[in-house]
Formats: sequence, C-alpha cells, structure tokens
Amino acid sequence: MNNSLKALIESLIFVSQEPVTLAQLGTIVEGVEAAEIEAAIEDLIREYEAEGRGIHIIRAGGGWLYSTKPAHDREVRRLLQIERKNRLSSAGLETLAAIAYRQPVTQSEVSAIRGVDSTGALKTLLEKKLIKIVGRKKAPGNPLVYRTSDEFLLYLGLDSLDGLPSEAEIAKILEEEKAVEAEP
Amino acid sequence: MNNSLKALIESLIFVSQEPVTLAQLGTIVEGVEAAEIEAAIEDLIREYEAEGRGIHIIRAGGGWLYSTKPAHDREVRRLLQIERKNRLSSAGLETLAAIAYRQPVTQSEVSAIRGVDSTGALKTLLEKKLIKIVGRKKAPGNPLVYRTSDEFLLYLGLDSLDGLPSEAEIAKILEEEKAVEAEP
Amino acid sequence: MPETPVEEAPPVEDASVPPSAEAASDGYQVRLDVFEGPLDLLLFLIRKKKIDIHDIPIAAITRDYLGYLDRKTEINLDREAEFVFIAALLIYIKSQMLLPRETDLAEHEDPRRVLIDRLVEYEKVKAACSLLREREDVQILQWKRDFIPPLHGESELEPVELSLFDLAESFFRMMKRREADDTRVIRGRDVPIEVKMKELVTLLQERHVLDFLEYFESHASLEEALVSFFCILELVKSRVAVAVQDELFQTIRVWLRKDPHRTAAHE
Repeated sequence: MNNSLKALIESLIFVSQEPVTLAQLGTIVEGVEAAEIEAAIEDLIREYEAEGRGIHIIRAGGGWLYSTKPAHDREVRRLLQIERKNRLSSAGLETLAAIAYRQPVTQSEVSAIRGVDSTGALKTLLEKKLIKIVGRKKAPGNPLVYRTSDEFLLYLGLDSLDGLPSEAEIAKILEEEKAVEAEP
Repeated sequence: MNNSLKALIESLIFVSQEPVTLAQLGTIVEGVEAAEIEAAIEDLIREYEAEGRGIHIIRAGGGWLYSTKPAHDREVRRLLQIERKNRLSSAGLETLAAIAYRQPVTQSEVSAIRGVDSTGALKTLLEKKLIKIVGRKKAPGNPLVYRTSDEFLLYLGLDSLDGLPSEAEIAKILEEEKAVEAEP
Repeated sequence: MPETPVEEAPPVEDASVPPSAEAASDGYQVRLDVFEGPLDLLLFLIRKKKIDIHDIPIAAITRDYLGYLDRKTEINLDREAEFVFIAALLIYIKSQMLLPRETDLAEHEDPRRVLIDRLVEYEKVKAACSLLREREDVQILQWKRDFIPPLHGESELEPVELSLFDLAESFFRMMKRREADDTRVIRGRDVPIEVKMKELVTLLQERHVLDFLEYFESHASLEEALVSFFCILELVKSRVAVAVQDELFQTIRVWLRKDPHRTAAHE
C-alpha cells in the first residue's frame, strides 16, 4: 500500500466538512488511478474500524467522511454540552419517507399519501434542512415542489437515494409484521 | 494501554472545536487518573505522528486538537477551494433576500428594509456575483440600482425569479400553527 | 405516541444493542393510544381483523371505523376533519357496492380501488419508516464535525449554506421585524440649510471639483441629501458655483467660481 497516498487521503477526508467524493480526490491526487484511491480508502476504513479507535470513516451522501463511533455518544455530548439528539416524531418521519420515495412532490401529494395535512411537518423538515424546495409544479396554483436534501442523506447515513430501503425490503417488513400479527 | 480510553479520547479531541484540556477530559472520563489520561494522549500523538498518517494531534491553547500535517497543505487547500461554495453570512443572506424580493432596489432601500446599513453586504454580494448593478434611479442622488444576477438563479437552481416562494407561501409555511401537527 | 412532539433516542447504554428491537415496538401489535390519521386507523382495523387489504369487507370496516370515530378518545382530534372525510369515502364506497349489477365488476371498476391504492401506498410508507428509524437510531449517536480543523496558516471559511428556503425565510423574518419596527417613529436629524451650505463650500474649496452624484450618495438620509441639493442650486443661482454635465446621463461636476472669465468658457 502506498503510504503517502493513504496519508494524503486521510488528511483530505479529515479536513472536509462534507463527504469527500472519489471525483474530488481524483482531481487533487493527480495521476493516480481511481482504483488505487479506492483501495487506499478501503484500507483506511479498515484501520479506523479496529478496536481502540474512537472515530471512523463512513460512506454517506456520495462520499466519505469522519464521524465519532456510536459508543461515545454520551461522552461527546458531555464535552460539547449538548442534549441528546431527538429522533424525528412519527409524523415527521412519515412525511420525510413519503417525500423520499415520491420526490419531487408537492405538499398536497404528501398530504394525500399520509391522509392528513402535512404542512406543519413540512415546515419542520425544512427548518431541519432535511428537505428543500426545488421549484414549482406546472399545475393549477403552481404549488412548491419538495425534495430531500443532501443533509437528509447524511442524517440517515445513506450514500444516495438508491440506498433507501427497497421495495423488497419493505415487502419483507410487511410480511414480518403480518406474521407477528397472526400469532396469538 | 487502555484501548477504550484511548478511543474515547480520540473521539473527544476529534469533535471539539476548541483544544480539549486535561481538566475537561478528567471530568468526562470519571475515575481515571490524570496520568493515565495523559499517557493515552501521548500514545495517540505518537501513533498519528507515524509515517503514513495524514493528520496529527497538536498541543495548543492548553489542550490538544487535531490538525492536518504541513506536508499536505497544498492539497488540503485545493480541496477546500473546490468544496467551498458561495457561502454567505446572515447579513449577506438578509441583504440578498431583500434584493431578491424587492428588486430593483437601491442601497438605501435595502438598508431601510433591513434596518441597518447594507453597504458592506452589497459589496460582498457584488463580488460573489450574486447581484448586479443595472443602472441608476431617477431620484435625488441618482442612486445605483441593484438586481439579482443570473448566477443567483443558477445558484438556487431556479429557472426564473418566479420560482421564489411568494411572501404568502412563506408566511403560510412559517406561521403554521405548531399545534396542528406534532413536530417531527 | 403521535402526540408526542419528539421521541427520546434509545439510551446510550443500548448503543451496542441493535435498535431494531426498539423499532419493532413501533409495530401495530403494541401500539397506538391515539390514531394520528384516518389511514393509520384503517390499517389497524384491517390488520386486527386479519383482512386481505385487496379485498376489504367495506361494510364491516366502515362499522368499526365509525365506532372509533364515535369514541373520539382514540383519534387525534386535531385531525377530526380528515377522519370524517375518510368516513364519508367509506360510506360512499359501501353504497356503490350495494348497487345491483348485472355482471361482476372488473377489478379496475371496483369502487374500493381508490381506497385500496391509498392504503397500500401508505402501508409501504409506514414500513419504510420503521427501516428508516433503525438508520436514524444509529446515525444520531455518531457525531460529525461542523467545523474545519485548523490548517497550517489561516482559515477563513464560514460554514453557511444558502438555500431557497433560507432566503425566503430570511426575507419573511425581516419583514416581520420591520412590521414591529414600523410602530416606532424614526426621525432623521434636522439639517439646517446654513450649516449644510457652509459644509458644502468648505468641501468645494478643499476638493476644487465635486462629483455631484457621489456627493449625494454619501448622505445618510434623503432629507440631508435634499438639503444639499438645494444648497447647490442656491450656489449656482447666486453664481458662486458652476455645475457642468458633459453628456446626458453623465455625472454633474460642481466647482466654485473663482475667475468669472475662465469659468465662463465652460458654460
């Protein structure tokens, strides 16, 4: 393994606030094959996942970035003096899921899927920057159109929207729920 | 060497914006001797200083923090340049919003909307090419008249200014009673 | 549960335990003090009766549904209108099913179709939620940095991103703020014409030539600019100063008349 390449990539991923993509690395590390860069990253990831390391490199939002490991959540929060991160409410998560799977969508489309008015949930998701307004639909009233944001991918640790649970996974969950249901 | 202590300290130094002091670590890692904490830090420092590592832990401001190694300075800066988008301060954002919604406008009109002198913010926005001068107003002093630029639209992914959320829509989104829907 | 604005993340001590165990309690069997929406309630009834979602006995489900609506305690009352809307839809479908028909309906003519499609879609979203919740539970325990670590030398990056919503929100807040401010009377300072006149003459003496537009823009208030404007008019009228515009739309230059003969050439 090319040690100096690995060191360079380590510093690049480390310094960035956003996920660093292979394309970005390729521009900076000139004259090195993408495969070699990827191999160096794989190597780095393996090293950080080892016992005794407090941070690791995760793949999300189309690139790589550092984060602390889940085990240290409590201590990290104590140091930064911040409260535990709240989960989204079920209304918020449901709205987010409807947008994620049906995007681009309008407020009324989301509300139709959920069967309840979703204006409030949309507002909170916008404030949390998990969704964004991407334009208007060419339809009566020209309603605003929403999409999930890059922060959404980071929030759920997804590499891209392709990483959303698939139809098959969803079907499996539904089967399981029905099976549990059937038990006495 | 206590591996989990070292991992914990690694995550704490990683996540802190300020240098992490021994005293801080002592409060968080309860029941561990200061000497043991220091030994763990020394160990971490040694590991990062090794060949093939791109970042290291430095001592500064009475504590420890991560920094990139000088060897990668050029590449690190290039990455940050690539990544760096047109980022705006809140004054810049406000000024841009005032211009976007009230264009064509003069400096004094923008300042009146914001309630503070906006000369500096206008200059920054001009430099970032988010706004442009389109002429002078036929009014005392013939003040310069500003509009948002094409780059502004590109930046927001809008086809035209018609894509900006209307005041009524924004009001609706933001003033929605929180009680209607539990917050996500 | 849906009434609670935020849910606590699982305790940190459980970080090593797969969060799916927690998420499973989100399933239908244990759940729901209150049904948040009508589709939620319908799905619950369908599952309770172990009914095939594609072949819902509308009469029975409608009866159960209306029963819940009557009790009110089990539904989110803020959503009552939406519950009633679905009740109306159920009753409508039921009436359609009762209409005598000569031949069996083709599948796409089934009056239940519209409801079934919505329920199937909603059921999928709910199932996706339980999977997304698992991801969320892992991710919220991991902390990313929201700053750039020190580089060698200076670093001046501001971590602010612009979005359409940020922009619109910023404008909205600003207008709200202004609305509040407008109740307050803002008074510009009074500018006596004599004072301004003296100031202007001094400036003309110092600079010799003054750019008219530039001079105007340097004023903090419109009132002050107007006073200056009258001063210049006055000075020109009394032939103390000369104002020249070389071309239309170009700036106007002003200077003090020193030698009447020389300046006359400019006029």
